[in-house]
Amino acid sequence: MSRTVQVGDEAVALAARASARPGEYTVSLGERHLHVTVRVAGDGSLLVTRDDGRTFAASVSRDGTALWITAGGGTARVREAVGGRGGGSSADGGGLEAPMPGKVLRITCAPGEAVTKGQTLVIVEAMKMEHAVKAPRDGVVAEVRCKEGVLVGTGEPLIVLTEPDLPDHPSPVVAKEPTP
Amino acid sequence: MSRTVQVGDEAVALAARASARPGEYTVSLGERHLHVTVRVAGDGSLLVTRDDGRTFAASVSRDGTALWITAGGGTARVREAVGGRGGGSSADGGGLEAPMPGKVLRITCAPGEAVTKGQTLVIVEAMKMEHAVKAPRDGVVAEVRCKEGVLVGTGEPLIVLTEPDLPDHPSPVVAKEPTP
Amino acid sequence: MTGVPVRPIAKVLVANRGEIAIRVIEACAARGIATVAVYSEADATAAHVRAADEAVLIGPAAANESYLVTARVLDAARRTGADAIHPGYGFLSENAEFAEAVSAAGMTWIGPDAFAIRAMGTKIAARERMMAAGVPVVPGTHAAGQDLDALAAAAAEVGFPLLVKASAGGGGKGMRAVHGEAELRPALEAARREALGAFGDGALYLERLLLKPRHIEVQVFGDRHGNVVHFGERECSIQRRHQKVVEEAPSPGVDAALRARMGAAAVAAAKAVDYVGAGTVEFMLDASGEFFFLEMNTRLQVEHPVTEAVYGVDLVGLQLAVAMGAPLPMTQADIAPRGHAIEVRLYAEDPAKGFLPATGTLLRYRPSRAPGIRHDGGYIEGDAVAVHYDPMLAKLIAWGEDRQHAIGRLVRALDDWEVHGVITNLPFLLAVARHPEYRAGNLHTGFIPEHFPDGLPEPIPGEDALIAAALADAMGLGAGAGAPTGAERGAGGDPSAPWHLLGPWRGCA
Amino acid sequence: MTGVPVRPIAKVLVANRGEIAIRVIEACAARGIATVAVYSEADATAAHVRAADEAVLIGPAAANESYLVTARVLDAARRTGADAIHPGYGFLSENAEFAEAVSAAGMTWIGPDAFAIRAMGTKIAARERMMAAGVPVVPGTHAAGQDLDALAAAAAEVGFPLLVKASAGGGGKGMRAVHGEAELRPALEAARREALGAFGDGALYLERLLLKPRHIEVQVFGDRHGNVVHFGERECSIQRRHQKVVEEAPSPGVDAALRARMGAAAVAAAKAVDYVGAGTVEFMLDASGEFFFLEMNTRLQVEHPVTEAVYGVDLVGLQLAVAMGAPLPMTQADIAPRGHAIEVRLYAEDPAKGFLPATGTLLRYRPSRAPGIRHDGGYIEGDAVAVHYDPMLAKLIAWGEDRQHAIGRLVRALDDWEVHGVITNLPFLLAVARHPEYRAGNLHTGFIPEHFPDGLPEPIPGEDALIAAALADAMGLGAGAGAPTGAERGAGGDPSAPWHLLGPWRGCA
Repeated sequence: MSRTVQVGDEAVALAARASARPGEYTVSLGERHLHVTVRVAGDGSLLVTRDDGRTFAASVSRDGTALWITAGGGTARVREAVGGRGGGSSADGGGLEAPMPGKVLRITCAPGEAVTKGQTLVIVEAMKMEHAVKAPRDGVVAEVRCKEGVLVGTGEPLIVLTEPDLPDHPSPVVAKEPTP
Repeated sequence: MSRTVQVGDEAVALAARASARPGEYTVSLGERHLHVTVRVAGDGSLLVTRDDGRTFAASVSRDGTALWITAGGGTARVREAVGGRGGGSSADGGGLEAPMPGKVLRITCAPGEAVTKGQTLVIVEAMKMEHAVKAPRDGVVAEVRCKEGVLVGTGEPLIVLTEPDLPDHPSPVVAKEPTP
Repeated sequence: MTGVPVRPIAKVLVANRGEIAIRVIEACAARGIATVAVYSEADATAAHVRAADEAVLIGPAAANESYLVTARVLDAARRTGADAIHPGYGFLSENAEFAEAVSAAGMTWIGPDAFAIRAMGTKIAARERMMAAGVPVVPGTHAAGQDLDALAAAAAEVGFPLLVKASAGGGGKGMRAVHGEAELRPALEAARREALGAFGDGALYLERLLLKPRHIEVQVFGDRHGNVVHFGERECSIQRRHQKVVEEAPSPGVDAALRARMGAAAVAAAKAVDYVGAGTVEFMLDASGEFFFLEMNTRLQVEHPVTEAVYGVDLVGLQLAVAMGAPLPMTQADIAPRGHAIEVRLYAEDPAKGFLPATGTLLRYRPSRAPGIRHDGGYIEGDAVAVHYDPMLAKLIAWGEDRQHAIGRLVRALDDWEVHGVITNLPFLLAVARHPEYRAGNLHTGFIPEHFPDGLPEPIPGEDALIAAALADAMGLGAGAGAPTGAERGAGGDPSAPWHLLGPWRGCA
Repeated sequence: MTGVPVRPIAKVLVANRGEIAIRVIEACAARGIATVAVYSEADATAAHVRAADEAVLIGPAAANESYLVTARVLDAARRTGADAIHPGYGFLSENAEFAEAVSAAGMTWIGPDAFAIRAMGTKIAARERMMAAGVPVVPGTHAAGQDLDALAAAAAEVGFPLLVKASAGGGGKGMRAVHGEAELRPALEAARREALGAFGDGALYLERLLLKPRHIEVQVFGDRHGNVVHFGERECSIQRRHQKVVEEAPSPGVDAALRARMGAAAVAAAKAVDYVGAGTVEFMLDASGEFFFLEMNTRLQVEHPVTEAVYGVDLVGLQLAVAMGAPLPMTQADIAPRGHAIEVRLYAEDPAKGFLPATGTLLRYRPSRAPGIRHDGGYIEGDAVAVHYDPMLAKLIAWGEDRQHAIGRLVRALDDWEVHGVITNLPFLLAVARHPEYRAGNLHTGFIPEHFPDGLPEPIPGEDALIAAALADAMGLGAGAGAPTGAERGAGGDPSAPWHLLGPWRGCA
């Protein structure tokens, strides 16, 4: 079993193979290979002893695409490498997705309306905080994909904006994480 | 699914039946029937609302024969009713079982030896505490079932004692809870 | 003592949720007072519901349909026979009408009288009342005339540095910082031009400019017998967009003499509105050591635990006692700080993305249990964090013999805190606690924008974390997967069995 | 100050396990000192191993093959480059040879010098040394002569009530309690007859009889500069067969004047052996207010947290500072108690079966997190409790503004403490805390035998527990079974989904 994860700007392939001796594993981090001994504690956390004799404690949880790992002070999310999808930050989409899970408080544009860069199109609220979703460029509102008062998840499309001169080629923003 | 449990001196049959409405159950405690509404919290604990509107929180764990239940302040072990086995306290067996999990420190009798009531036969140690297993009556040691230095569980037979006049009918003590 | 009737409290309804509801419930429980929780549909299994003796559903998730609906809260109190209501902070805690309605319903309101809530509720009115009571406010003046000479005379009165503001203004337009006499006239002229252009009104207003001010607040407490004491100050300068993040007591910028002066000012402020119960007077303290009234919070404060740790007092218990009519059991002379305490607030927010709120399920949630660490939380492992309420999940308070000891304990506790499943500001809290300027006590309200202008990037998994990730996959560990937890093993296996040695027969499930 | 060299400590090996090892590790970590744990094969995944920076396996489960083997502990320290050893309590903590070996190996021993350990190690020698130092010991005398007149004269010196004991004796033979002059001669005669019959030796010894004595101990602290201070007393009267169960500070039987007198006696005792570091002088306090030296424990005491809570001090931190050669940072005048603290010890033992030890796996283990509650534990949920070591699983310490408040918080915390899978004395602790004589502060060393002669029967499940049991079976809840925990649900489900409503489609799995 192997998983390729994002480490800063790099993608690193992870794998571990059990050795014949109980509790011993060979771990591969990309091209590097390490030998470790593992003890599992009562709460499911690990005590891992490395080649140099140093032992560290680690706990692991798992959700959809990430592992949450606390190891040696500090927790990190270990996520699948984004690979071919090219980073996929919401900056590309132009901010027309929900920036956070929340409730659509107000929609301040209408289908067919010409809007200018920086104009507020939707206001989303979560945890007592409001966030304005603004037009990333001049354009025309092709579609309003949300409703006032409705809960949306991070990355859910709210507005479809077309280029002002290309009304026939909408650029919808696809939800990347359809979780609320 | 039903379970008969020990409540003080009584055996009480427990059962619960889901109603058509989500989260609602009919609970039977012996001959009594109650209607309750149940919510399950994120950690698997329960919030149970009774007919009179009172709600209590409960957490449940399960081991071999018992449920461990914390409900409304205080934890109780809810155990299978001993039923036909008649209470089964170790007093019946005469104290020849290990009274607690521990290590056999010393065996102070030998097979064939005649022993008198109150004589120490085995010393068991656990958690820095020594406990002497004594002869419950006069008799002859028919069998030594343990070894010095070995770990034993609560209720494990240590010594088989026969009546002095009935050497052919040993009265072994059967382990009730073969857990260490 | 002075004829104040004693009104025992037998059952308190807590009109709040999350950590503060639990805090109040625990205080009541330790005194044998029964508790009633209220909850919205989103909170049906929340920790505060589990902690209370009784719980009443008061509406759907939206706070303005549940926790903010006075009629529903009052109805829940009536139905359960509660004889007092504790509002916590936020929600209805500074709602004077609600305070009146509680009293009108024959129940005890655990808080100040509606009069005091109202008196401190409007900033401008409160400022004027404080000036009348001799409490220092930020010096500022509308000049008698608006010609440059009159403004220059007014400036001399206010003192430098000062801020020139457009009277009609807002949004920074017509605003100029002036650090000395020489800069004054050009600044006044420029400000007037801008103000005229922006608002069509060139009237200017002068206010003292506070340089790197500290946010210092004083905990006050009044009873119904006319006594008011203070429990020293808290420093809350580490804030982001007026949301406090790290608080401590005592302030590294306040010595005993200044504490006495600020305490006296805070007591004067409280007495000016006949204050009863727990309240907080907020000040700005400038680099020169002058302090100025900002506002008064007429309720228990989120950060009250640092005061409790340093002054050895249970402020919620004191609220209950005072609400029952008891006199304060101490005088000012009895009150002295001991050691140092720091509170951090764990928010479900992403420091790498402009601190946007985050949600999820707390797959693993294990706060430190080390000595000197207090954890006031509203969630436990397994709980879902949803979008409906405040993003604060918990507060962690570290007490130490001195400030460095408290910081040492705090850093260790933050390091140990396992929070999986929800993105939080935990790495950011660690970065603040480890920052040399924080350790040096160089705090001011611009600390976060100055030292963390871009928040904090997401932590990059270290090598140990990657090893654990590889092993977790190979061994099938993590939520719901193959690891034999203690629970699954069942009780009483062979105590010497090598459960800690996992061979291939357990891996790759 | 007086030429004592400063020896910084960078890495501490903790020669212990369980809660005290964790306590020491946390104290080091908060001060930036690295830590090394040692562990036996039975403790390969124990909590203290997880808490330390490094860990070294030192042998099999049996303590005399691991934790008690000085050579293995020293070797682990050498291999990891530790420059100091903290022994905790028990195990090697009062082993003078070990203390010497640590110093001889060039490491810092965090404890008193071997001389002090030895001086207090033998009861009779310690008693004589204390008498020489003017510390009161239980008055008693070998009469100059053994005729009845000489004994009667000696009795007048000792005072009534007194105990007549056979000099050669033991086991109660030849022992007689005498409450006044009139009873003396018949008692002497009877005792002599018994003594002659039992031991062939009629010599008698007289000792003051303490009536319902309290066990009071004083926390002392010395540095290498000749300073010794005390941090008041702890009352530890609630004990069972000399095993302490409940401790508190201050004692309800000690006022400020008595505290000063006992403190001075304890300081004199410590100074008599040039004591350095944390030590405890134990006294018996009789109903008349007289107190008598019992013994001195030359180490950190299990119950030290109640002193920490009341005096606002980190005793382990102070041990580290003093071991490095620093002078005590306070004088006696700086030391004052605040509030009240109670500690209870959670033992894996069955109060319904003569307190026999119990083992198992902690299927669920959730101590309270309420304000004022400290939990020092050696186990976490999922851990196995085996037969090898002390049955104490954890200590819970409740601090309150006064004794009643501390009791209130304690009772609440005990009520909330979920411990499944291992039988413990938790119900017994609750019964003690709720006992009217305990609440009244009427404590003496016979408290448990007097009020709980038969221990405590196993709790009978109440109706709510039975309802929960029936539901758990029907819904498949409990360890490993069907209940959807937060973890299993995974992160980020629909936050409004009615997970709290379980229909039949989830039941009866």
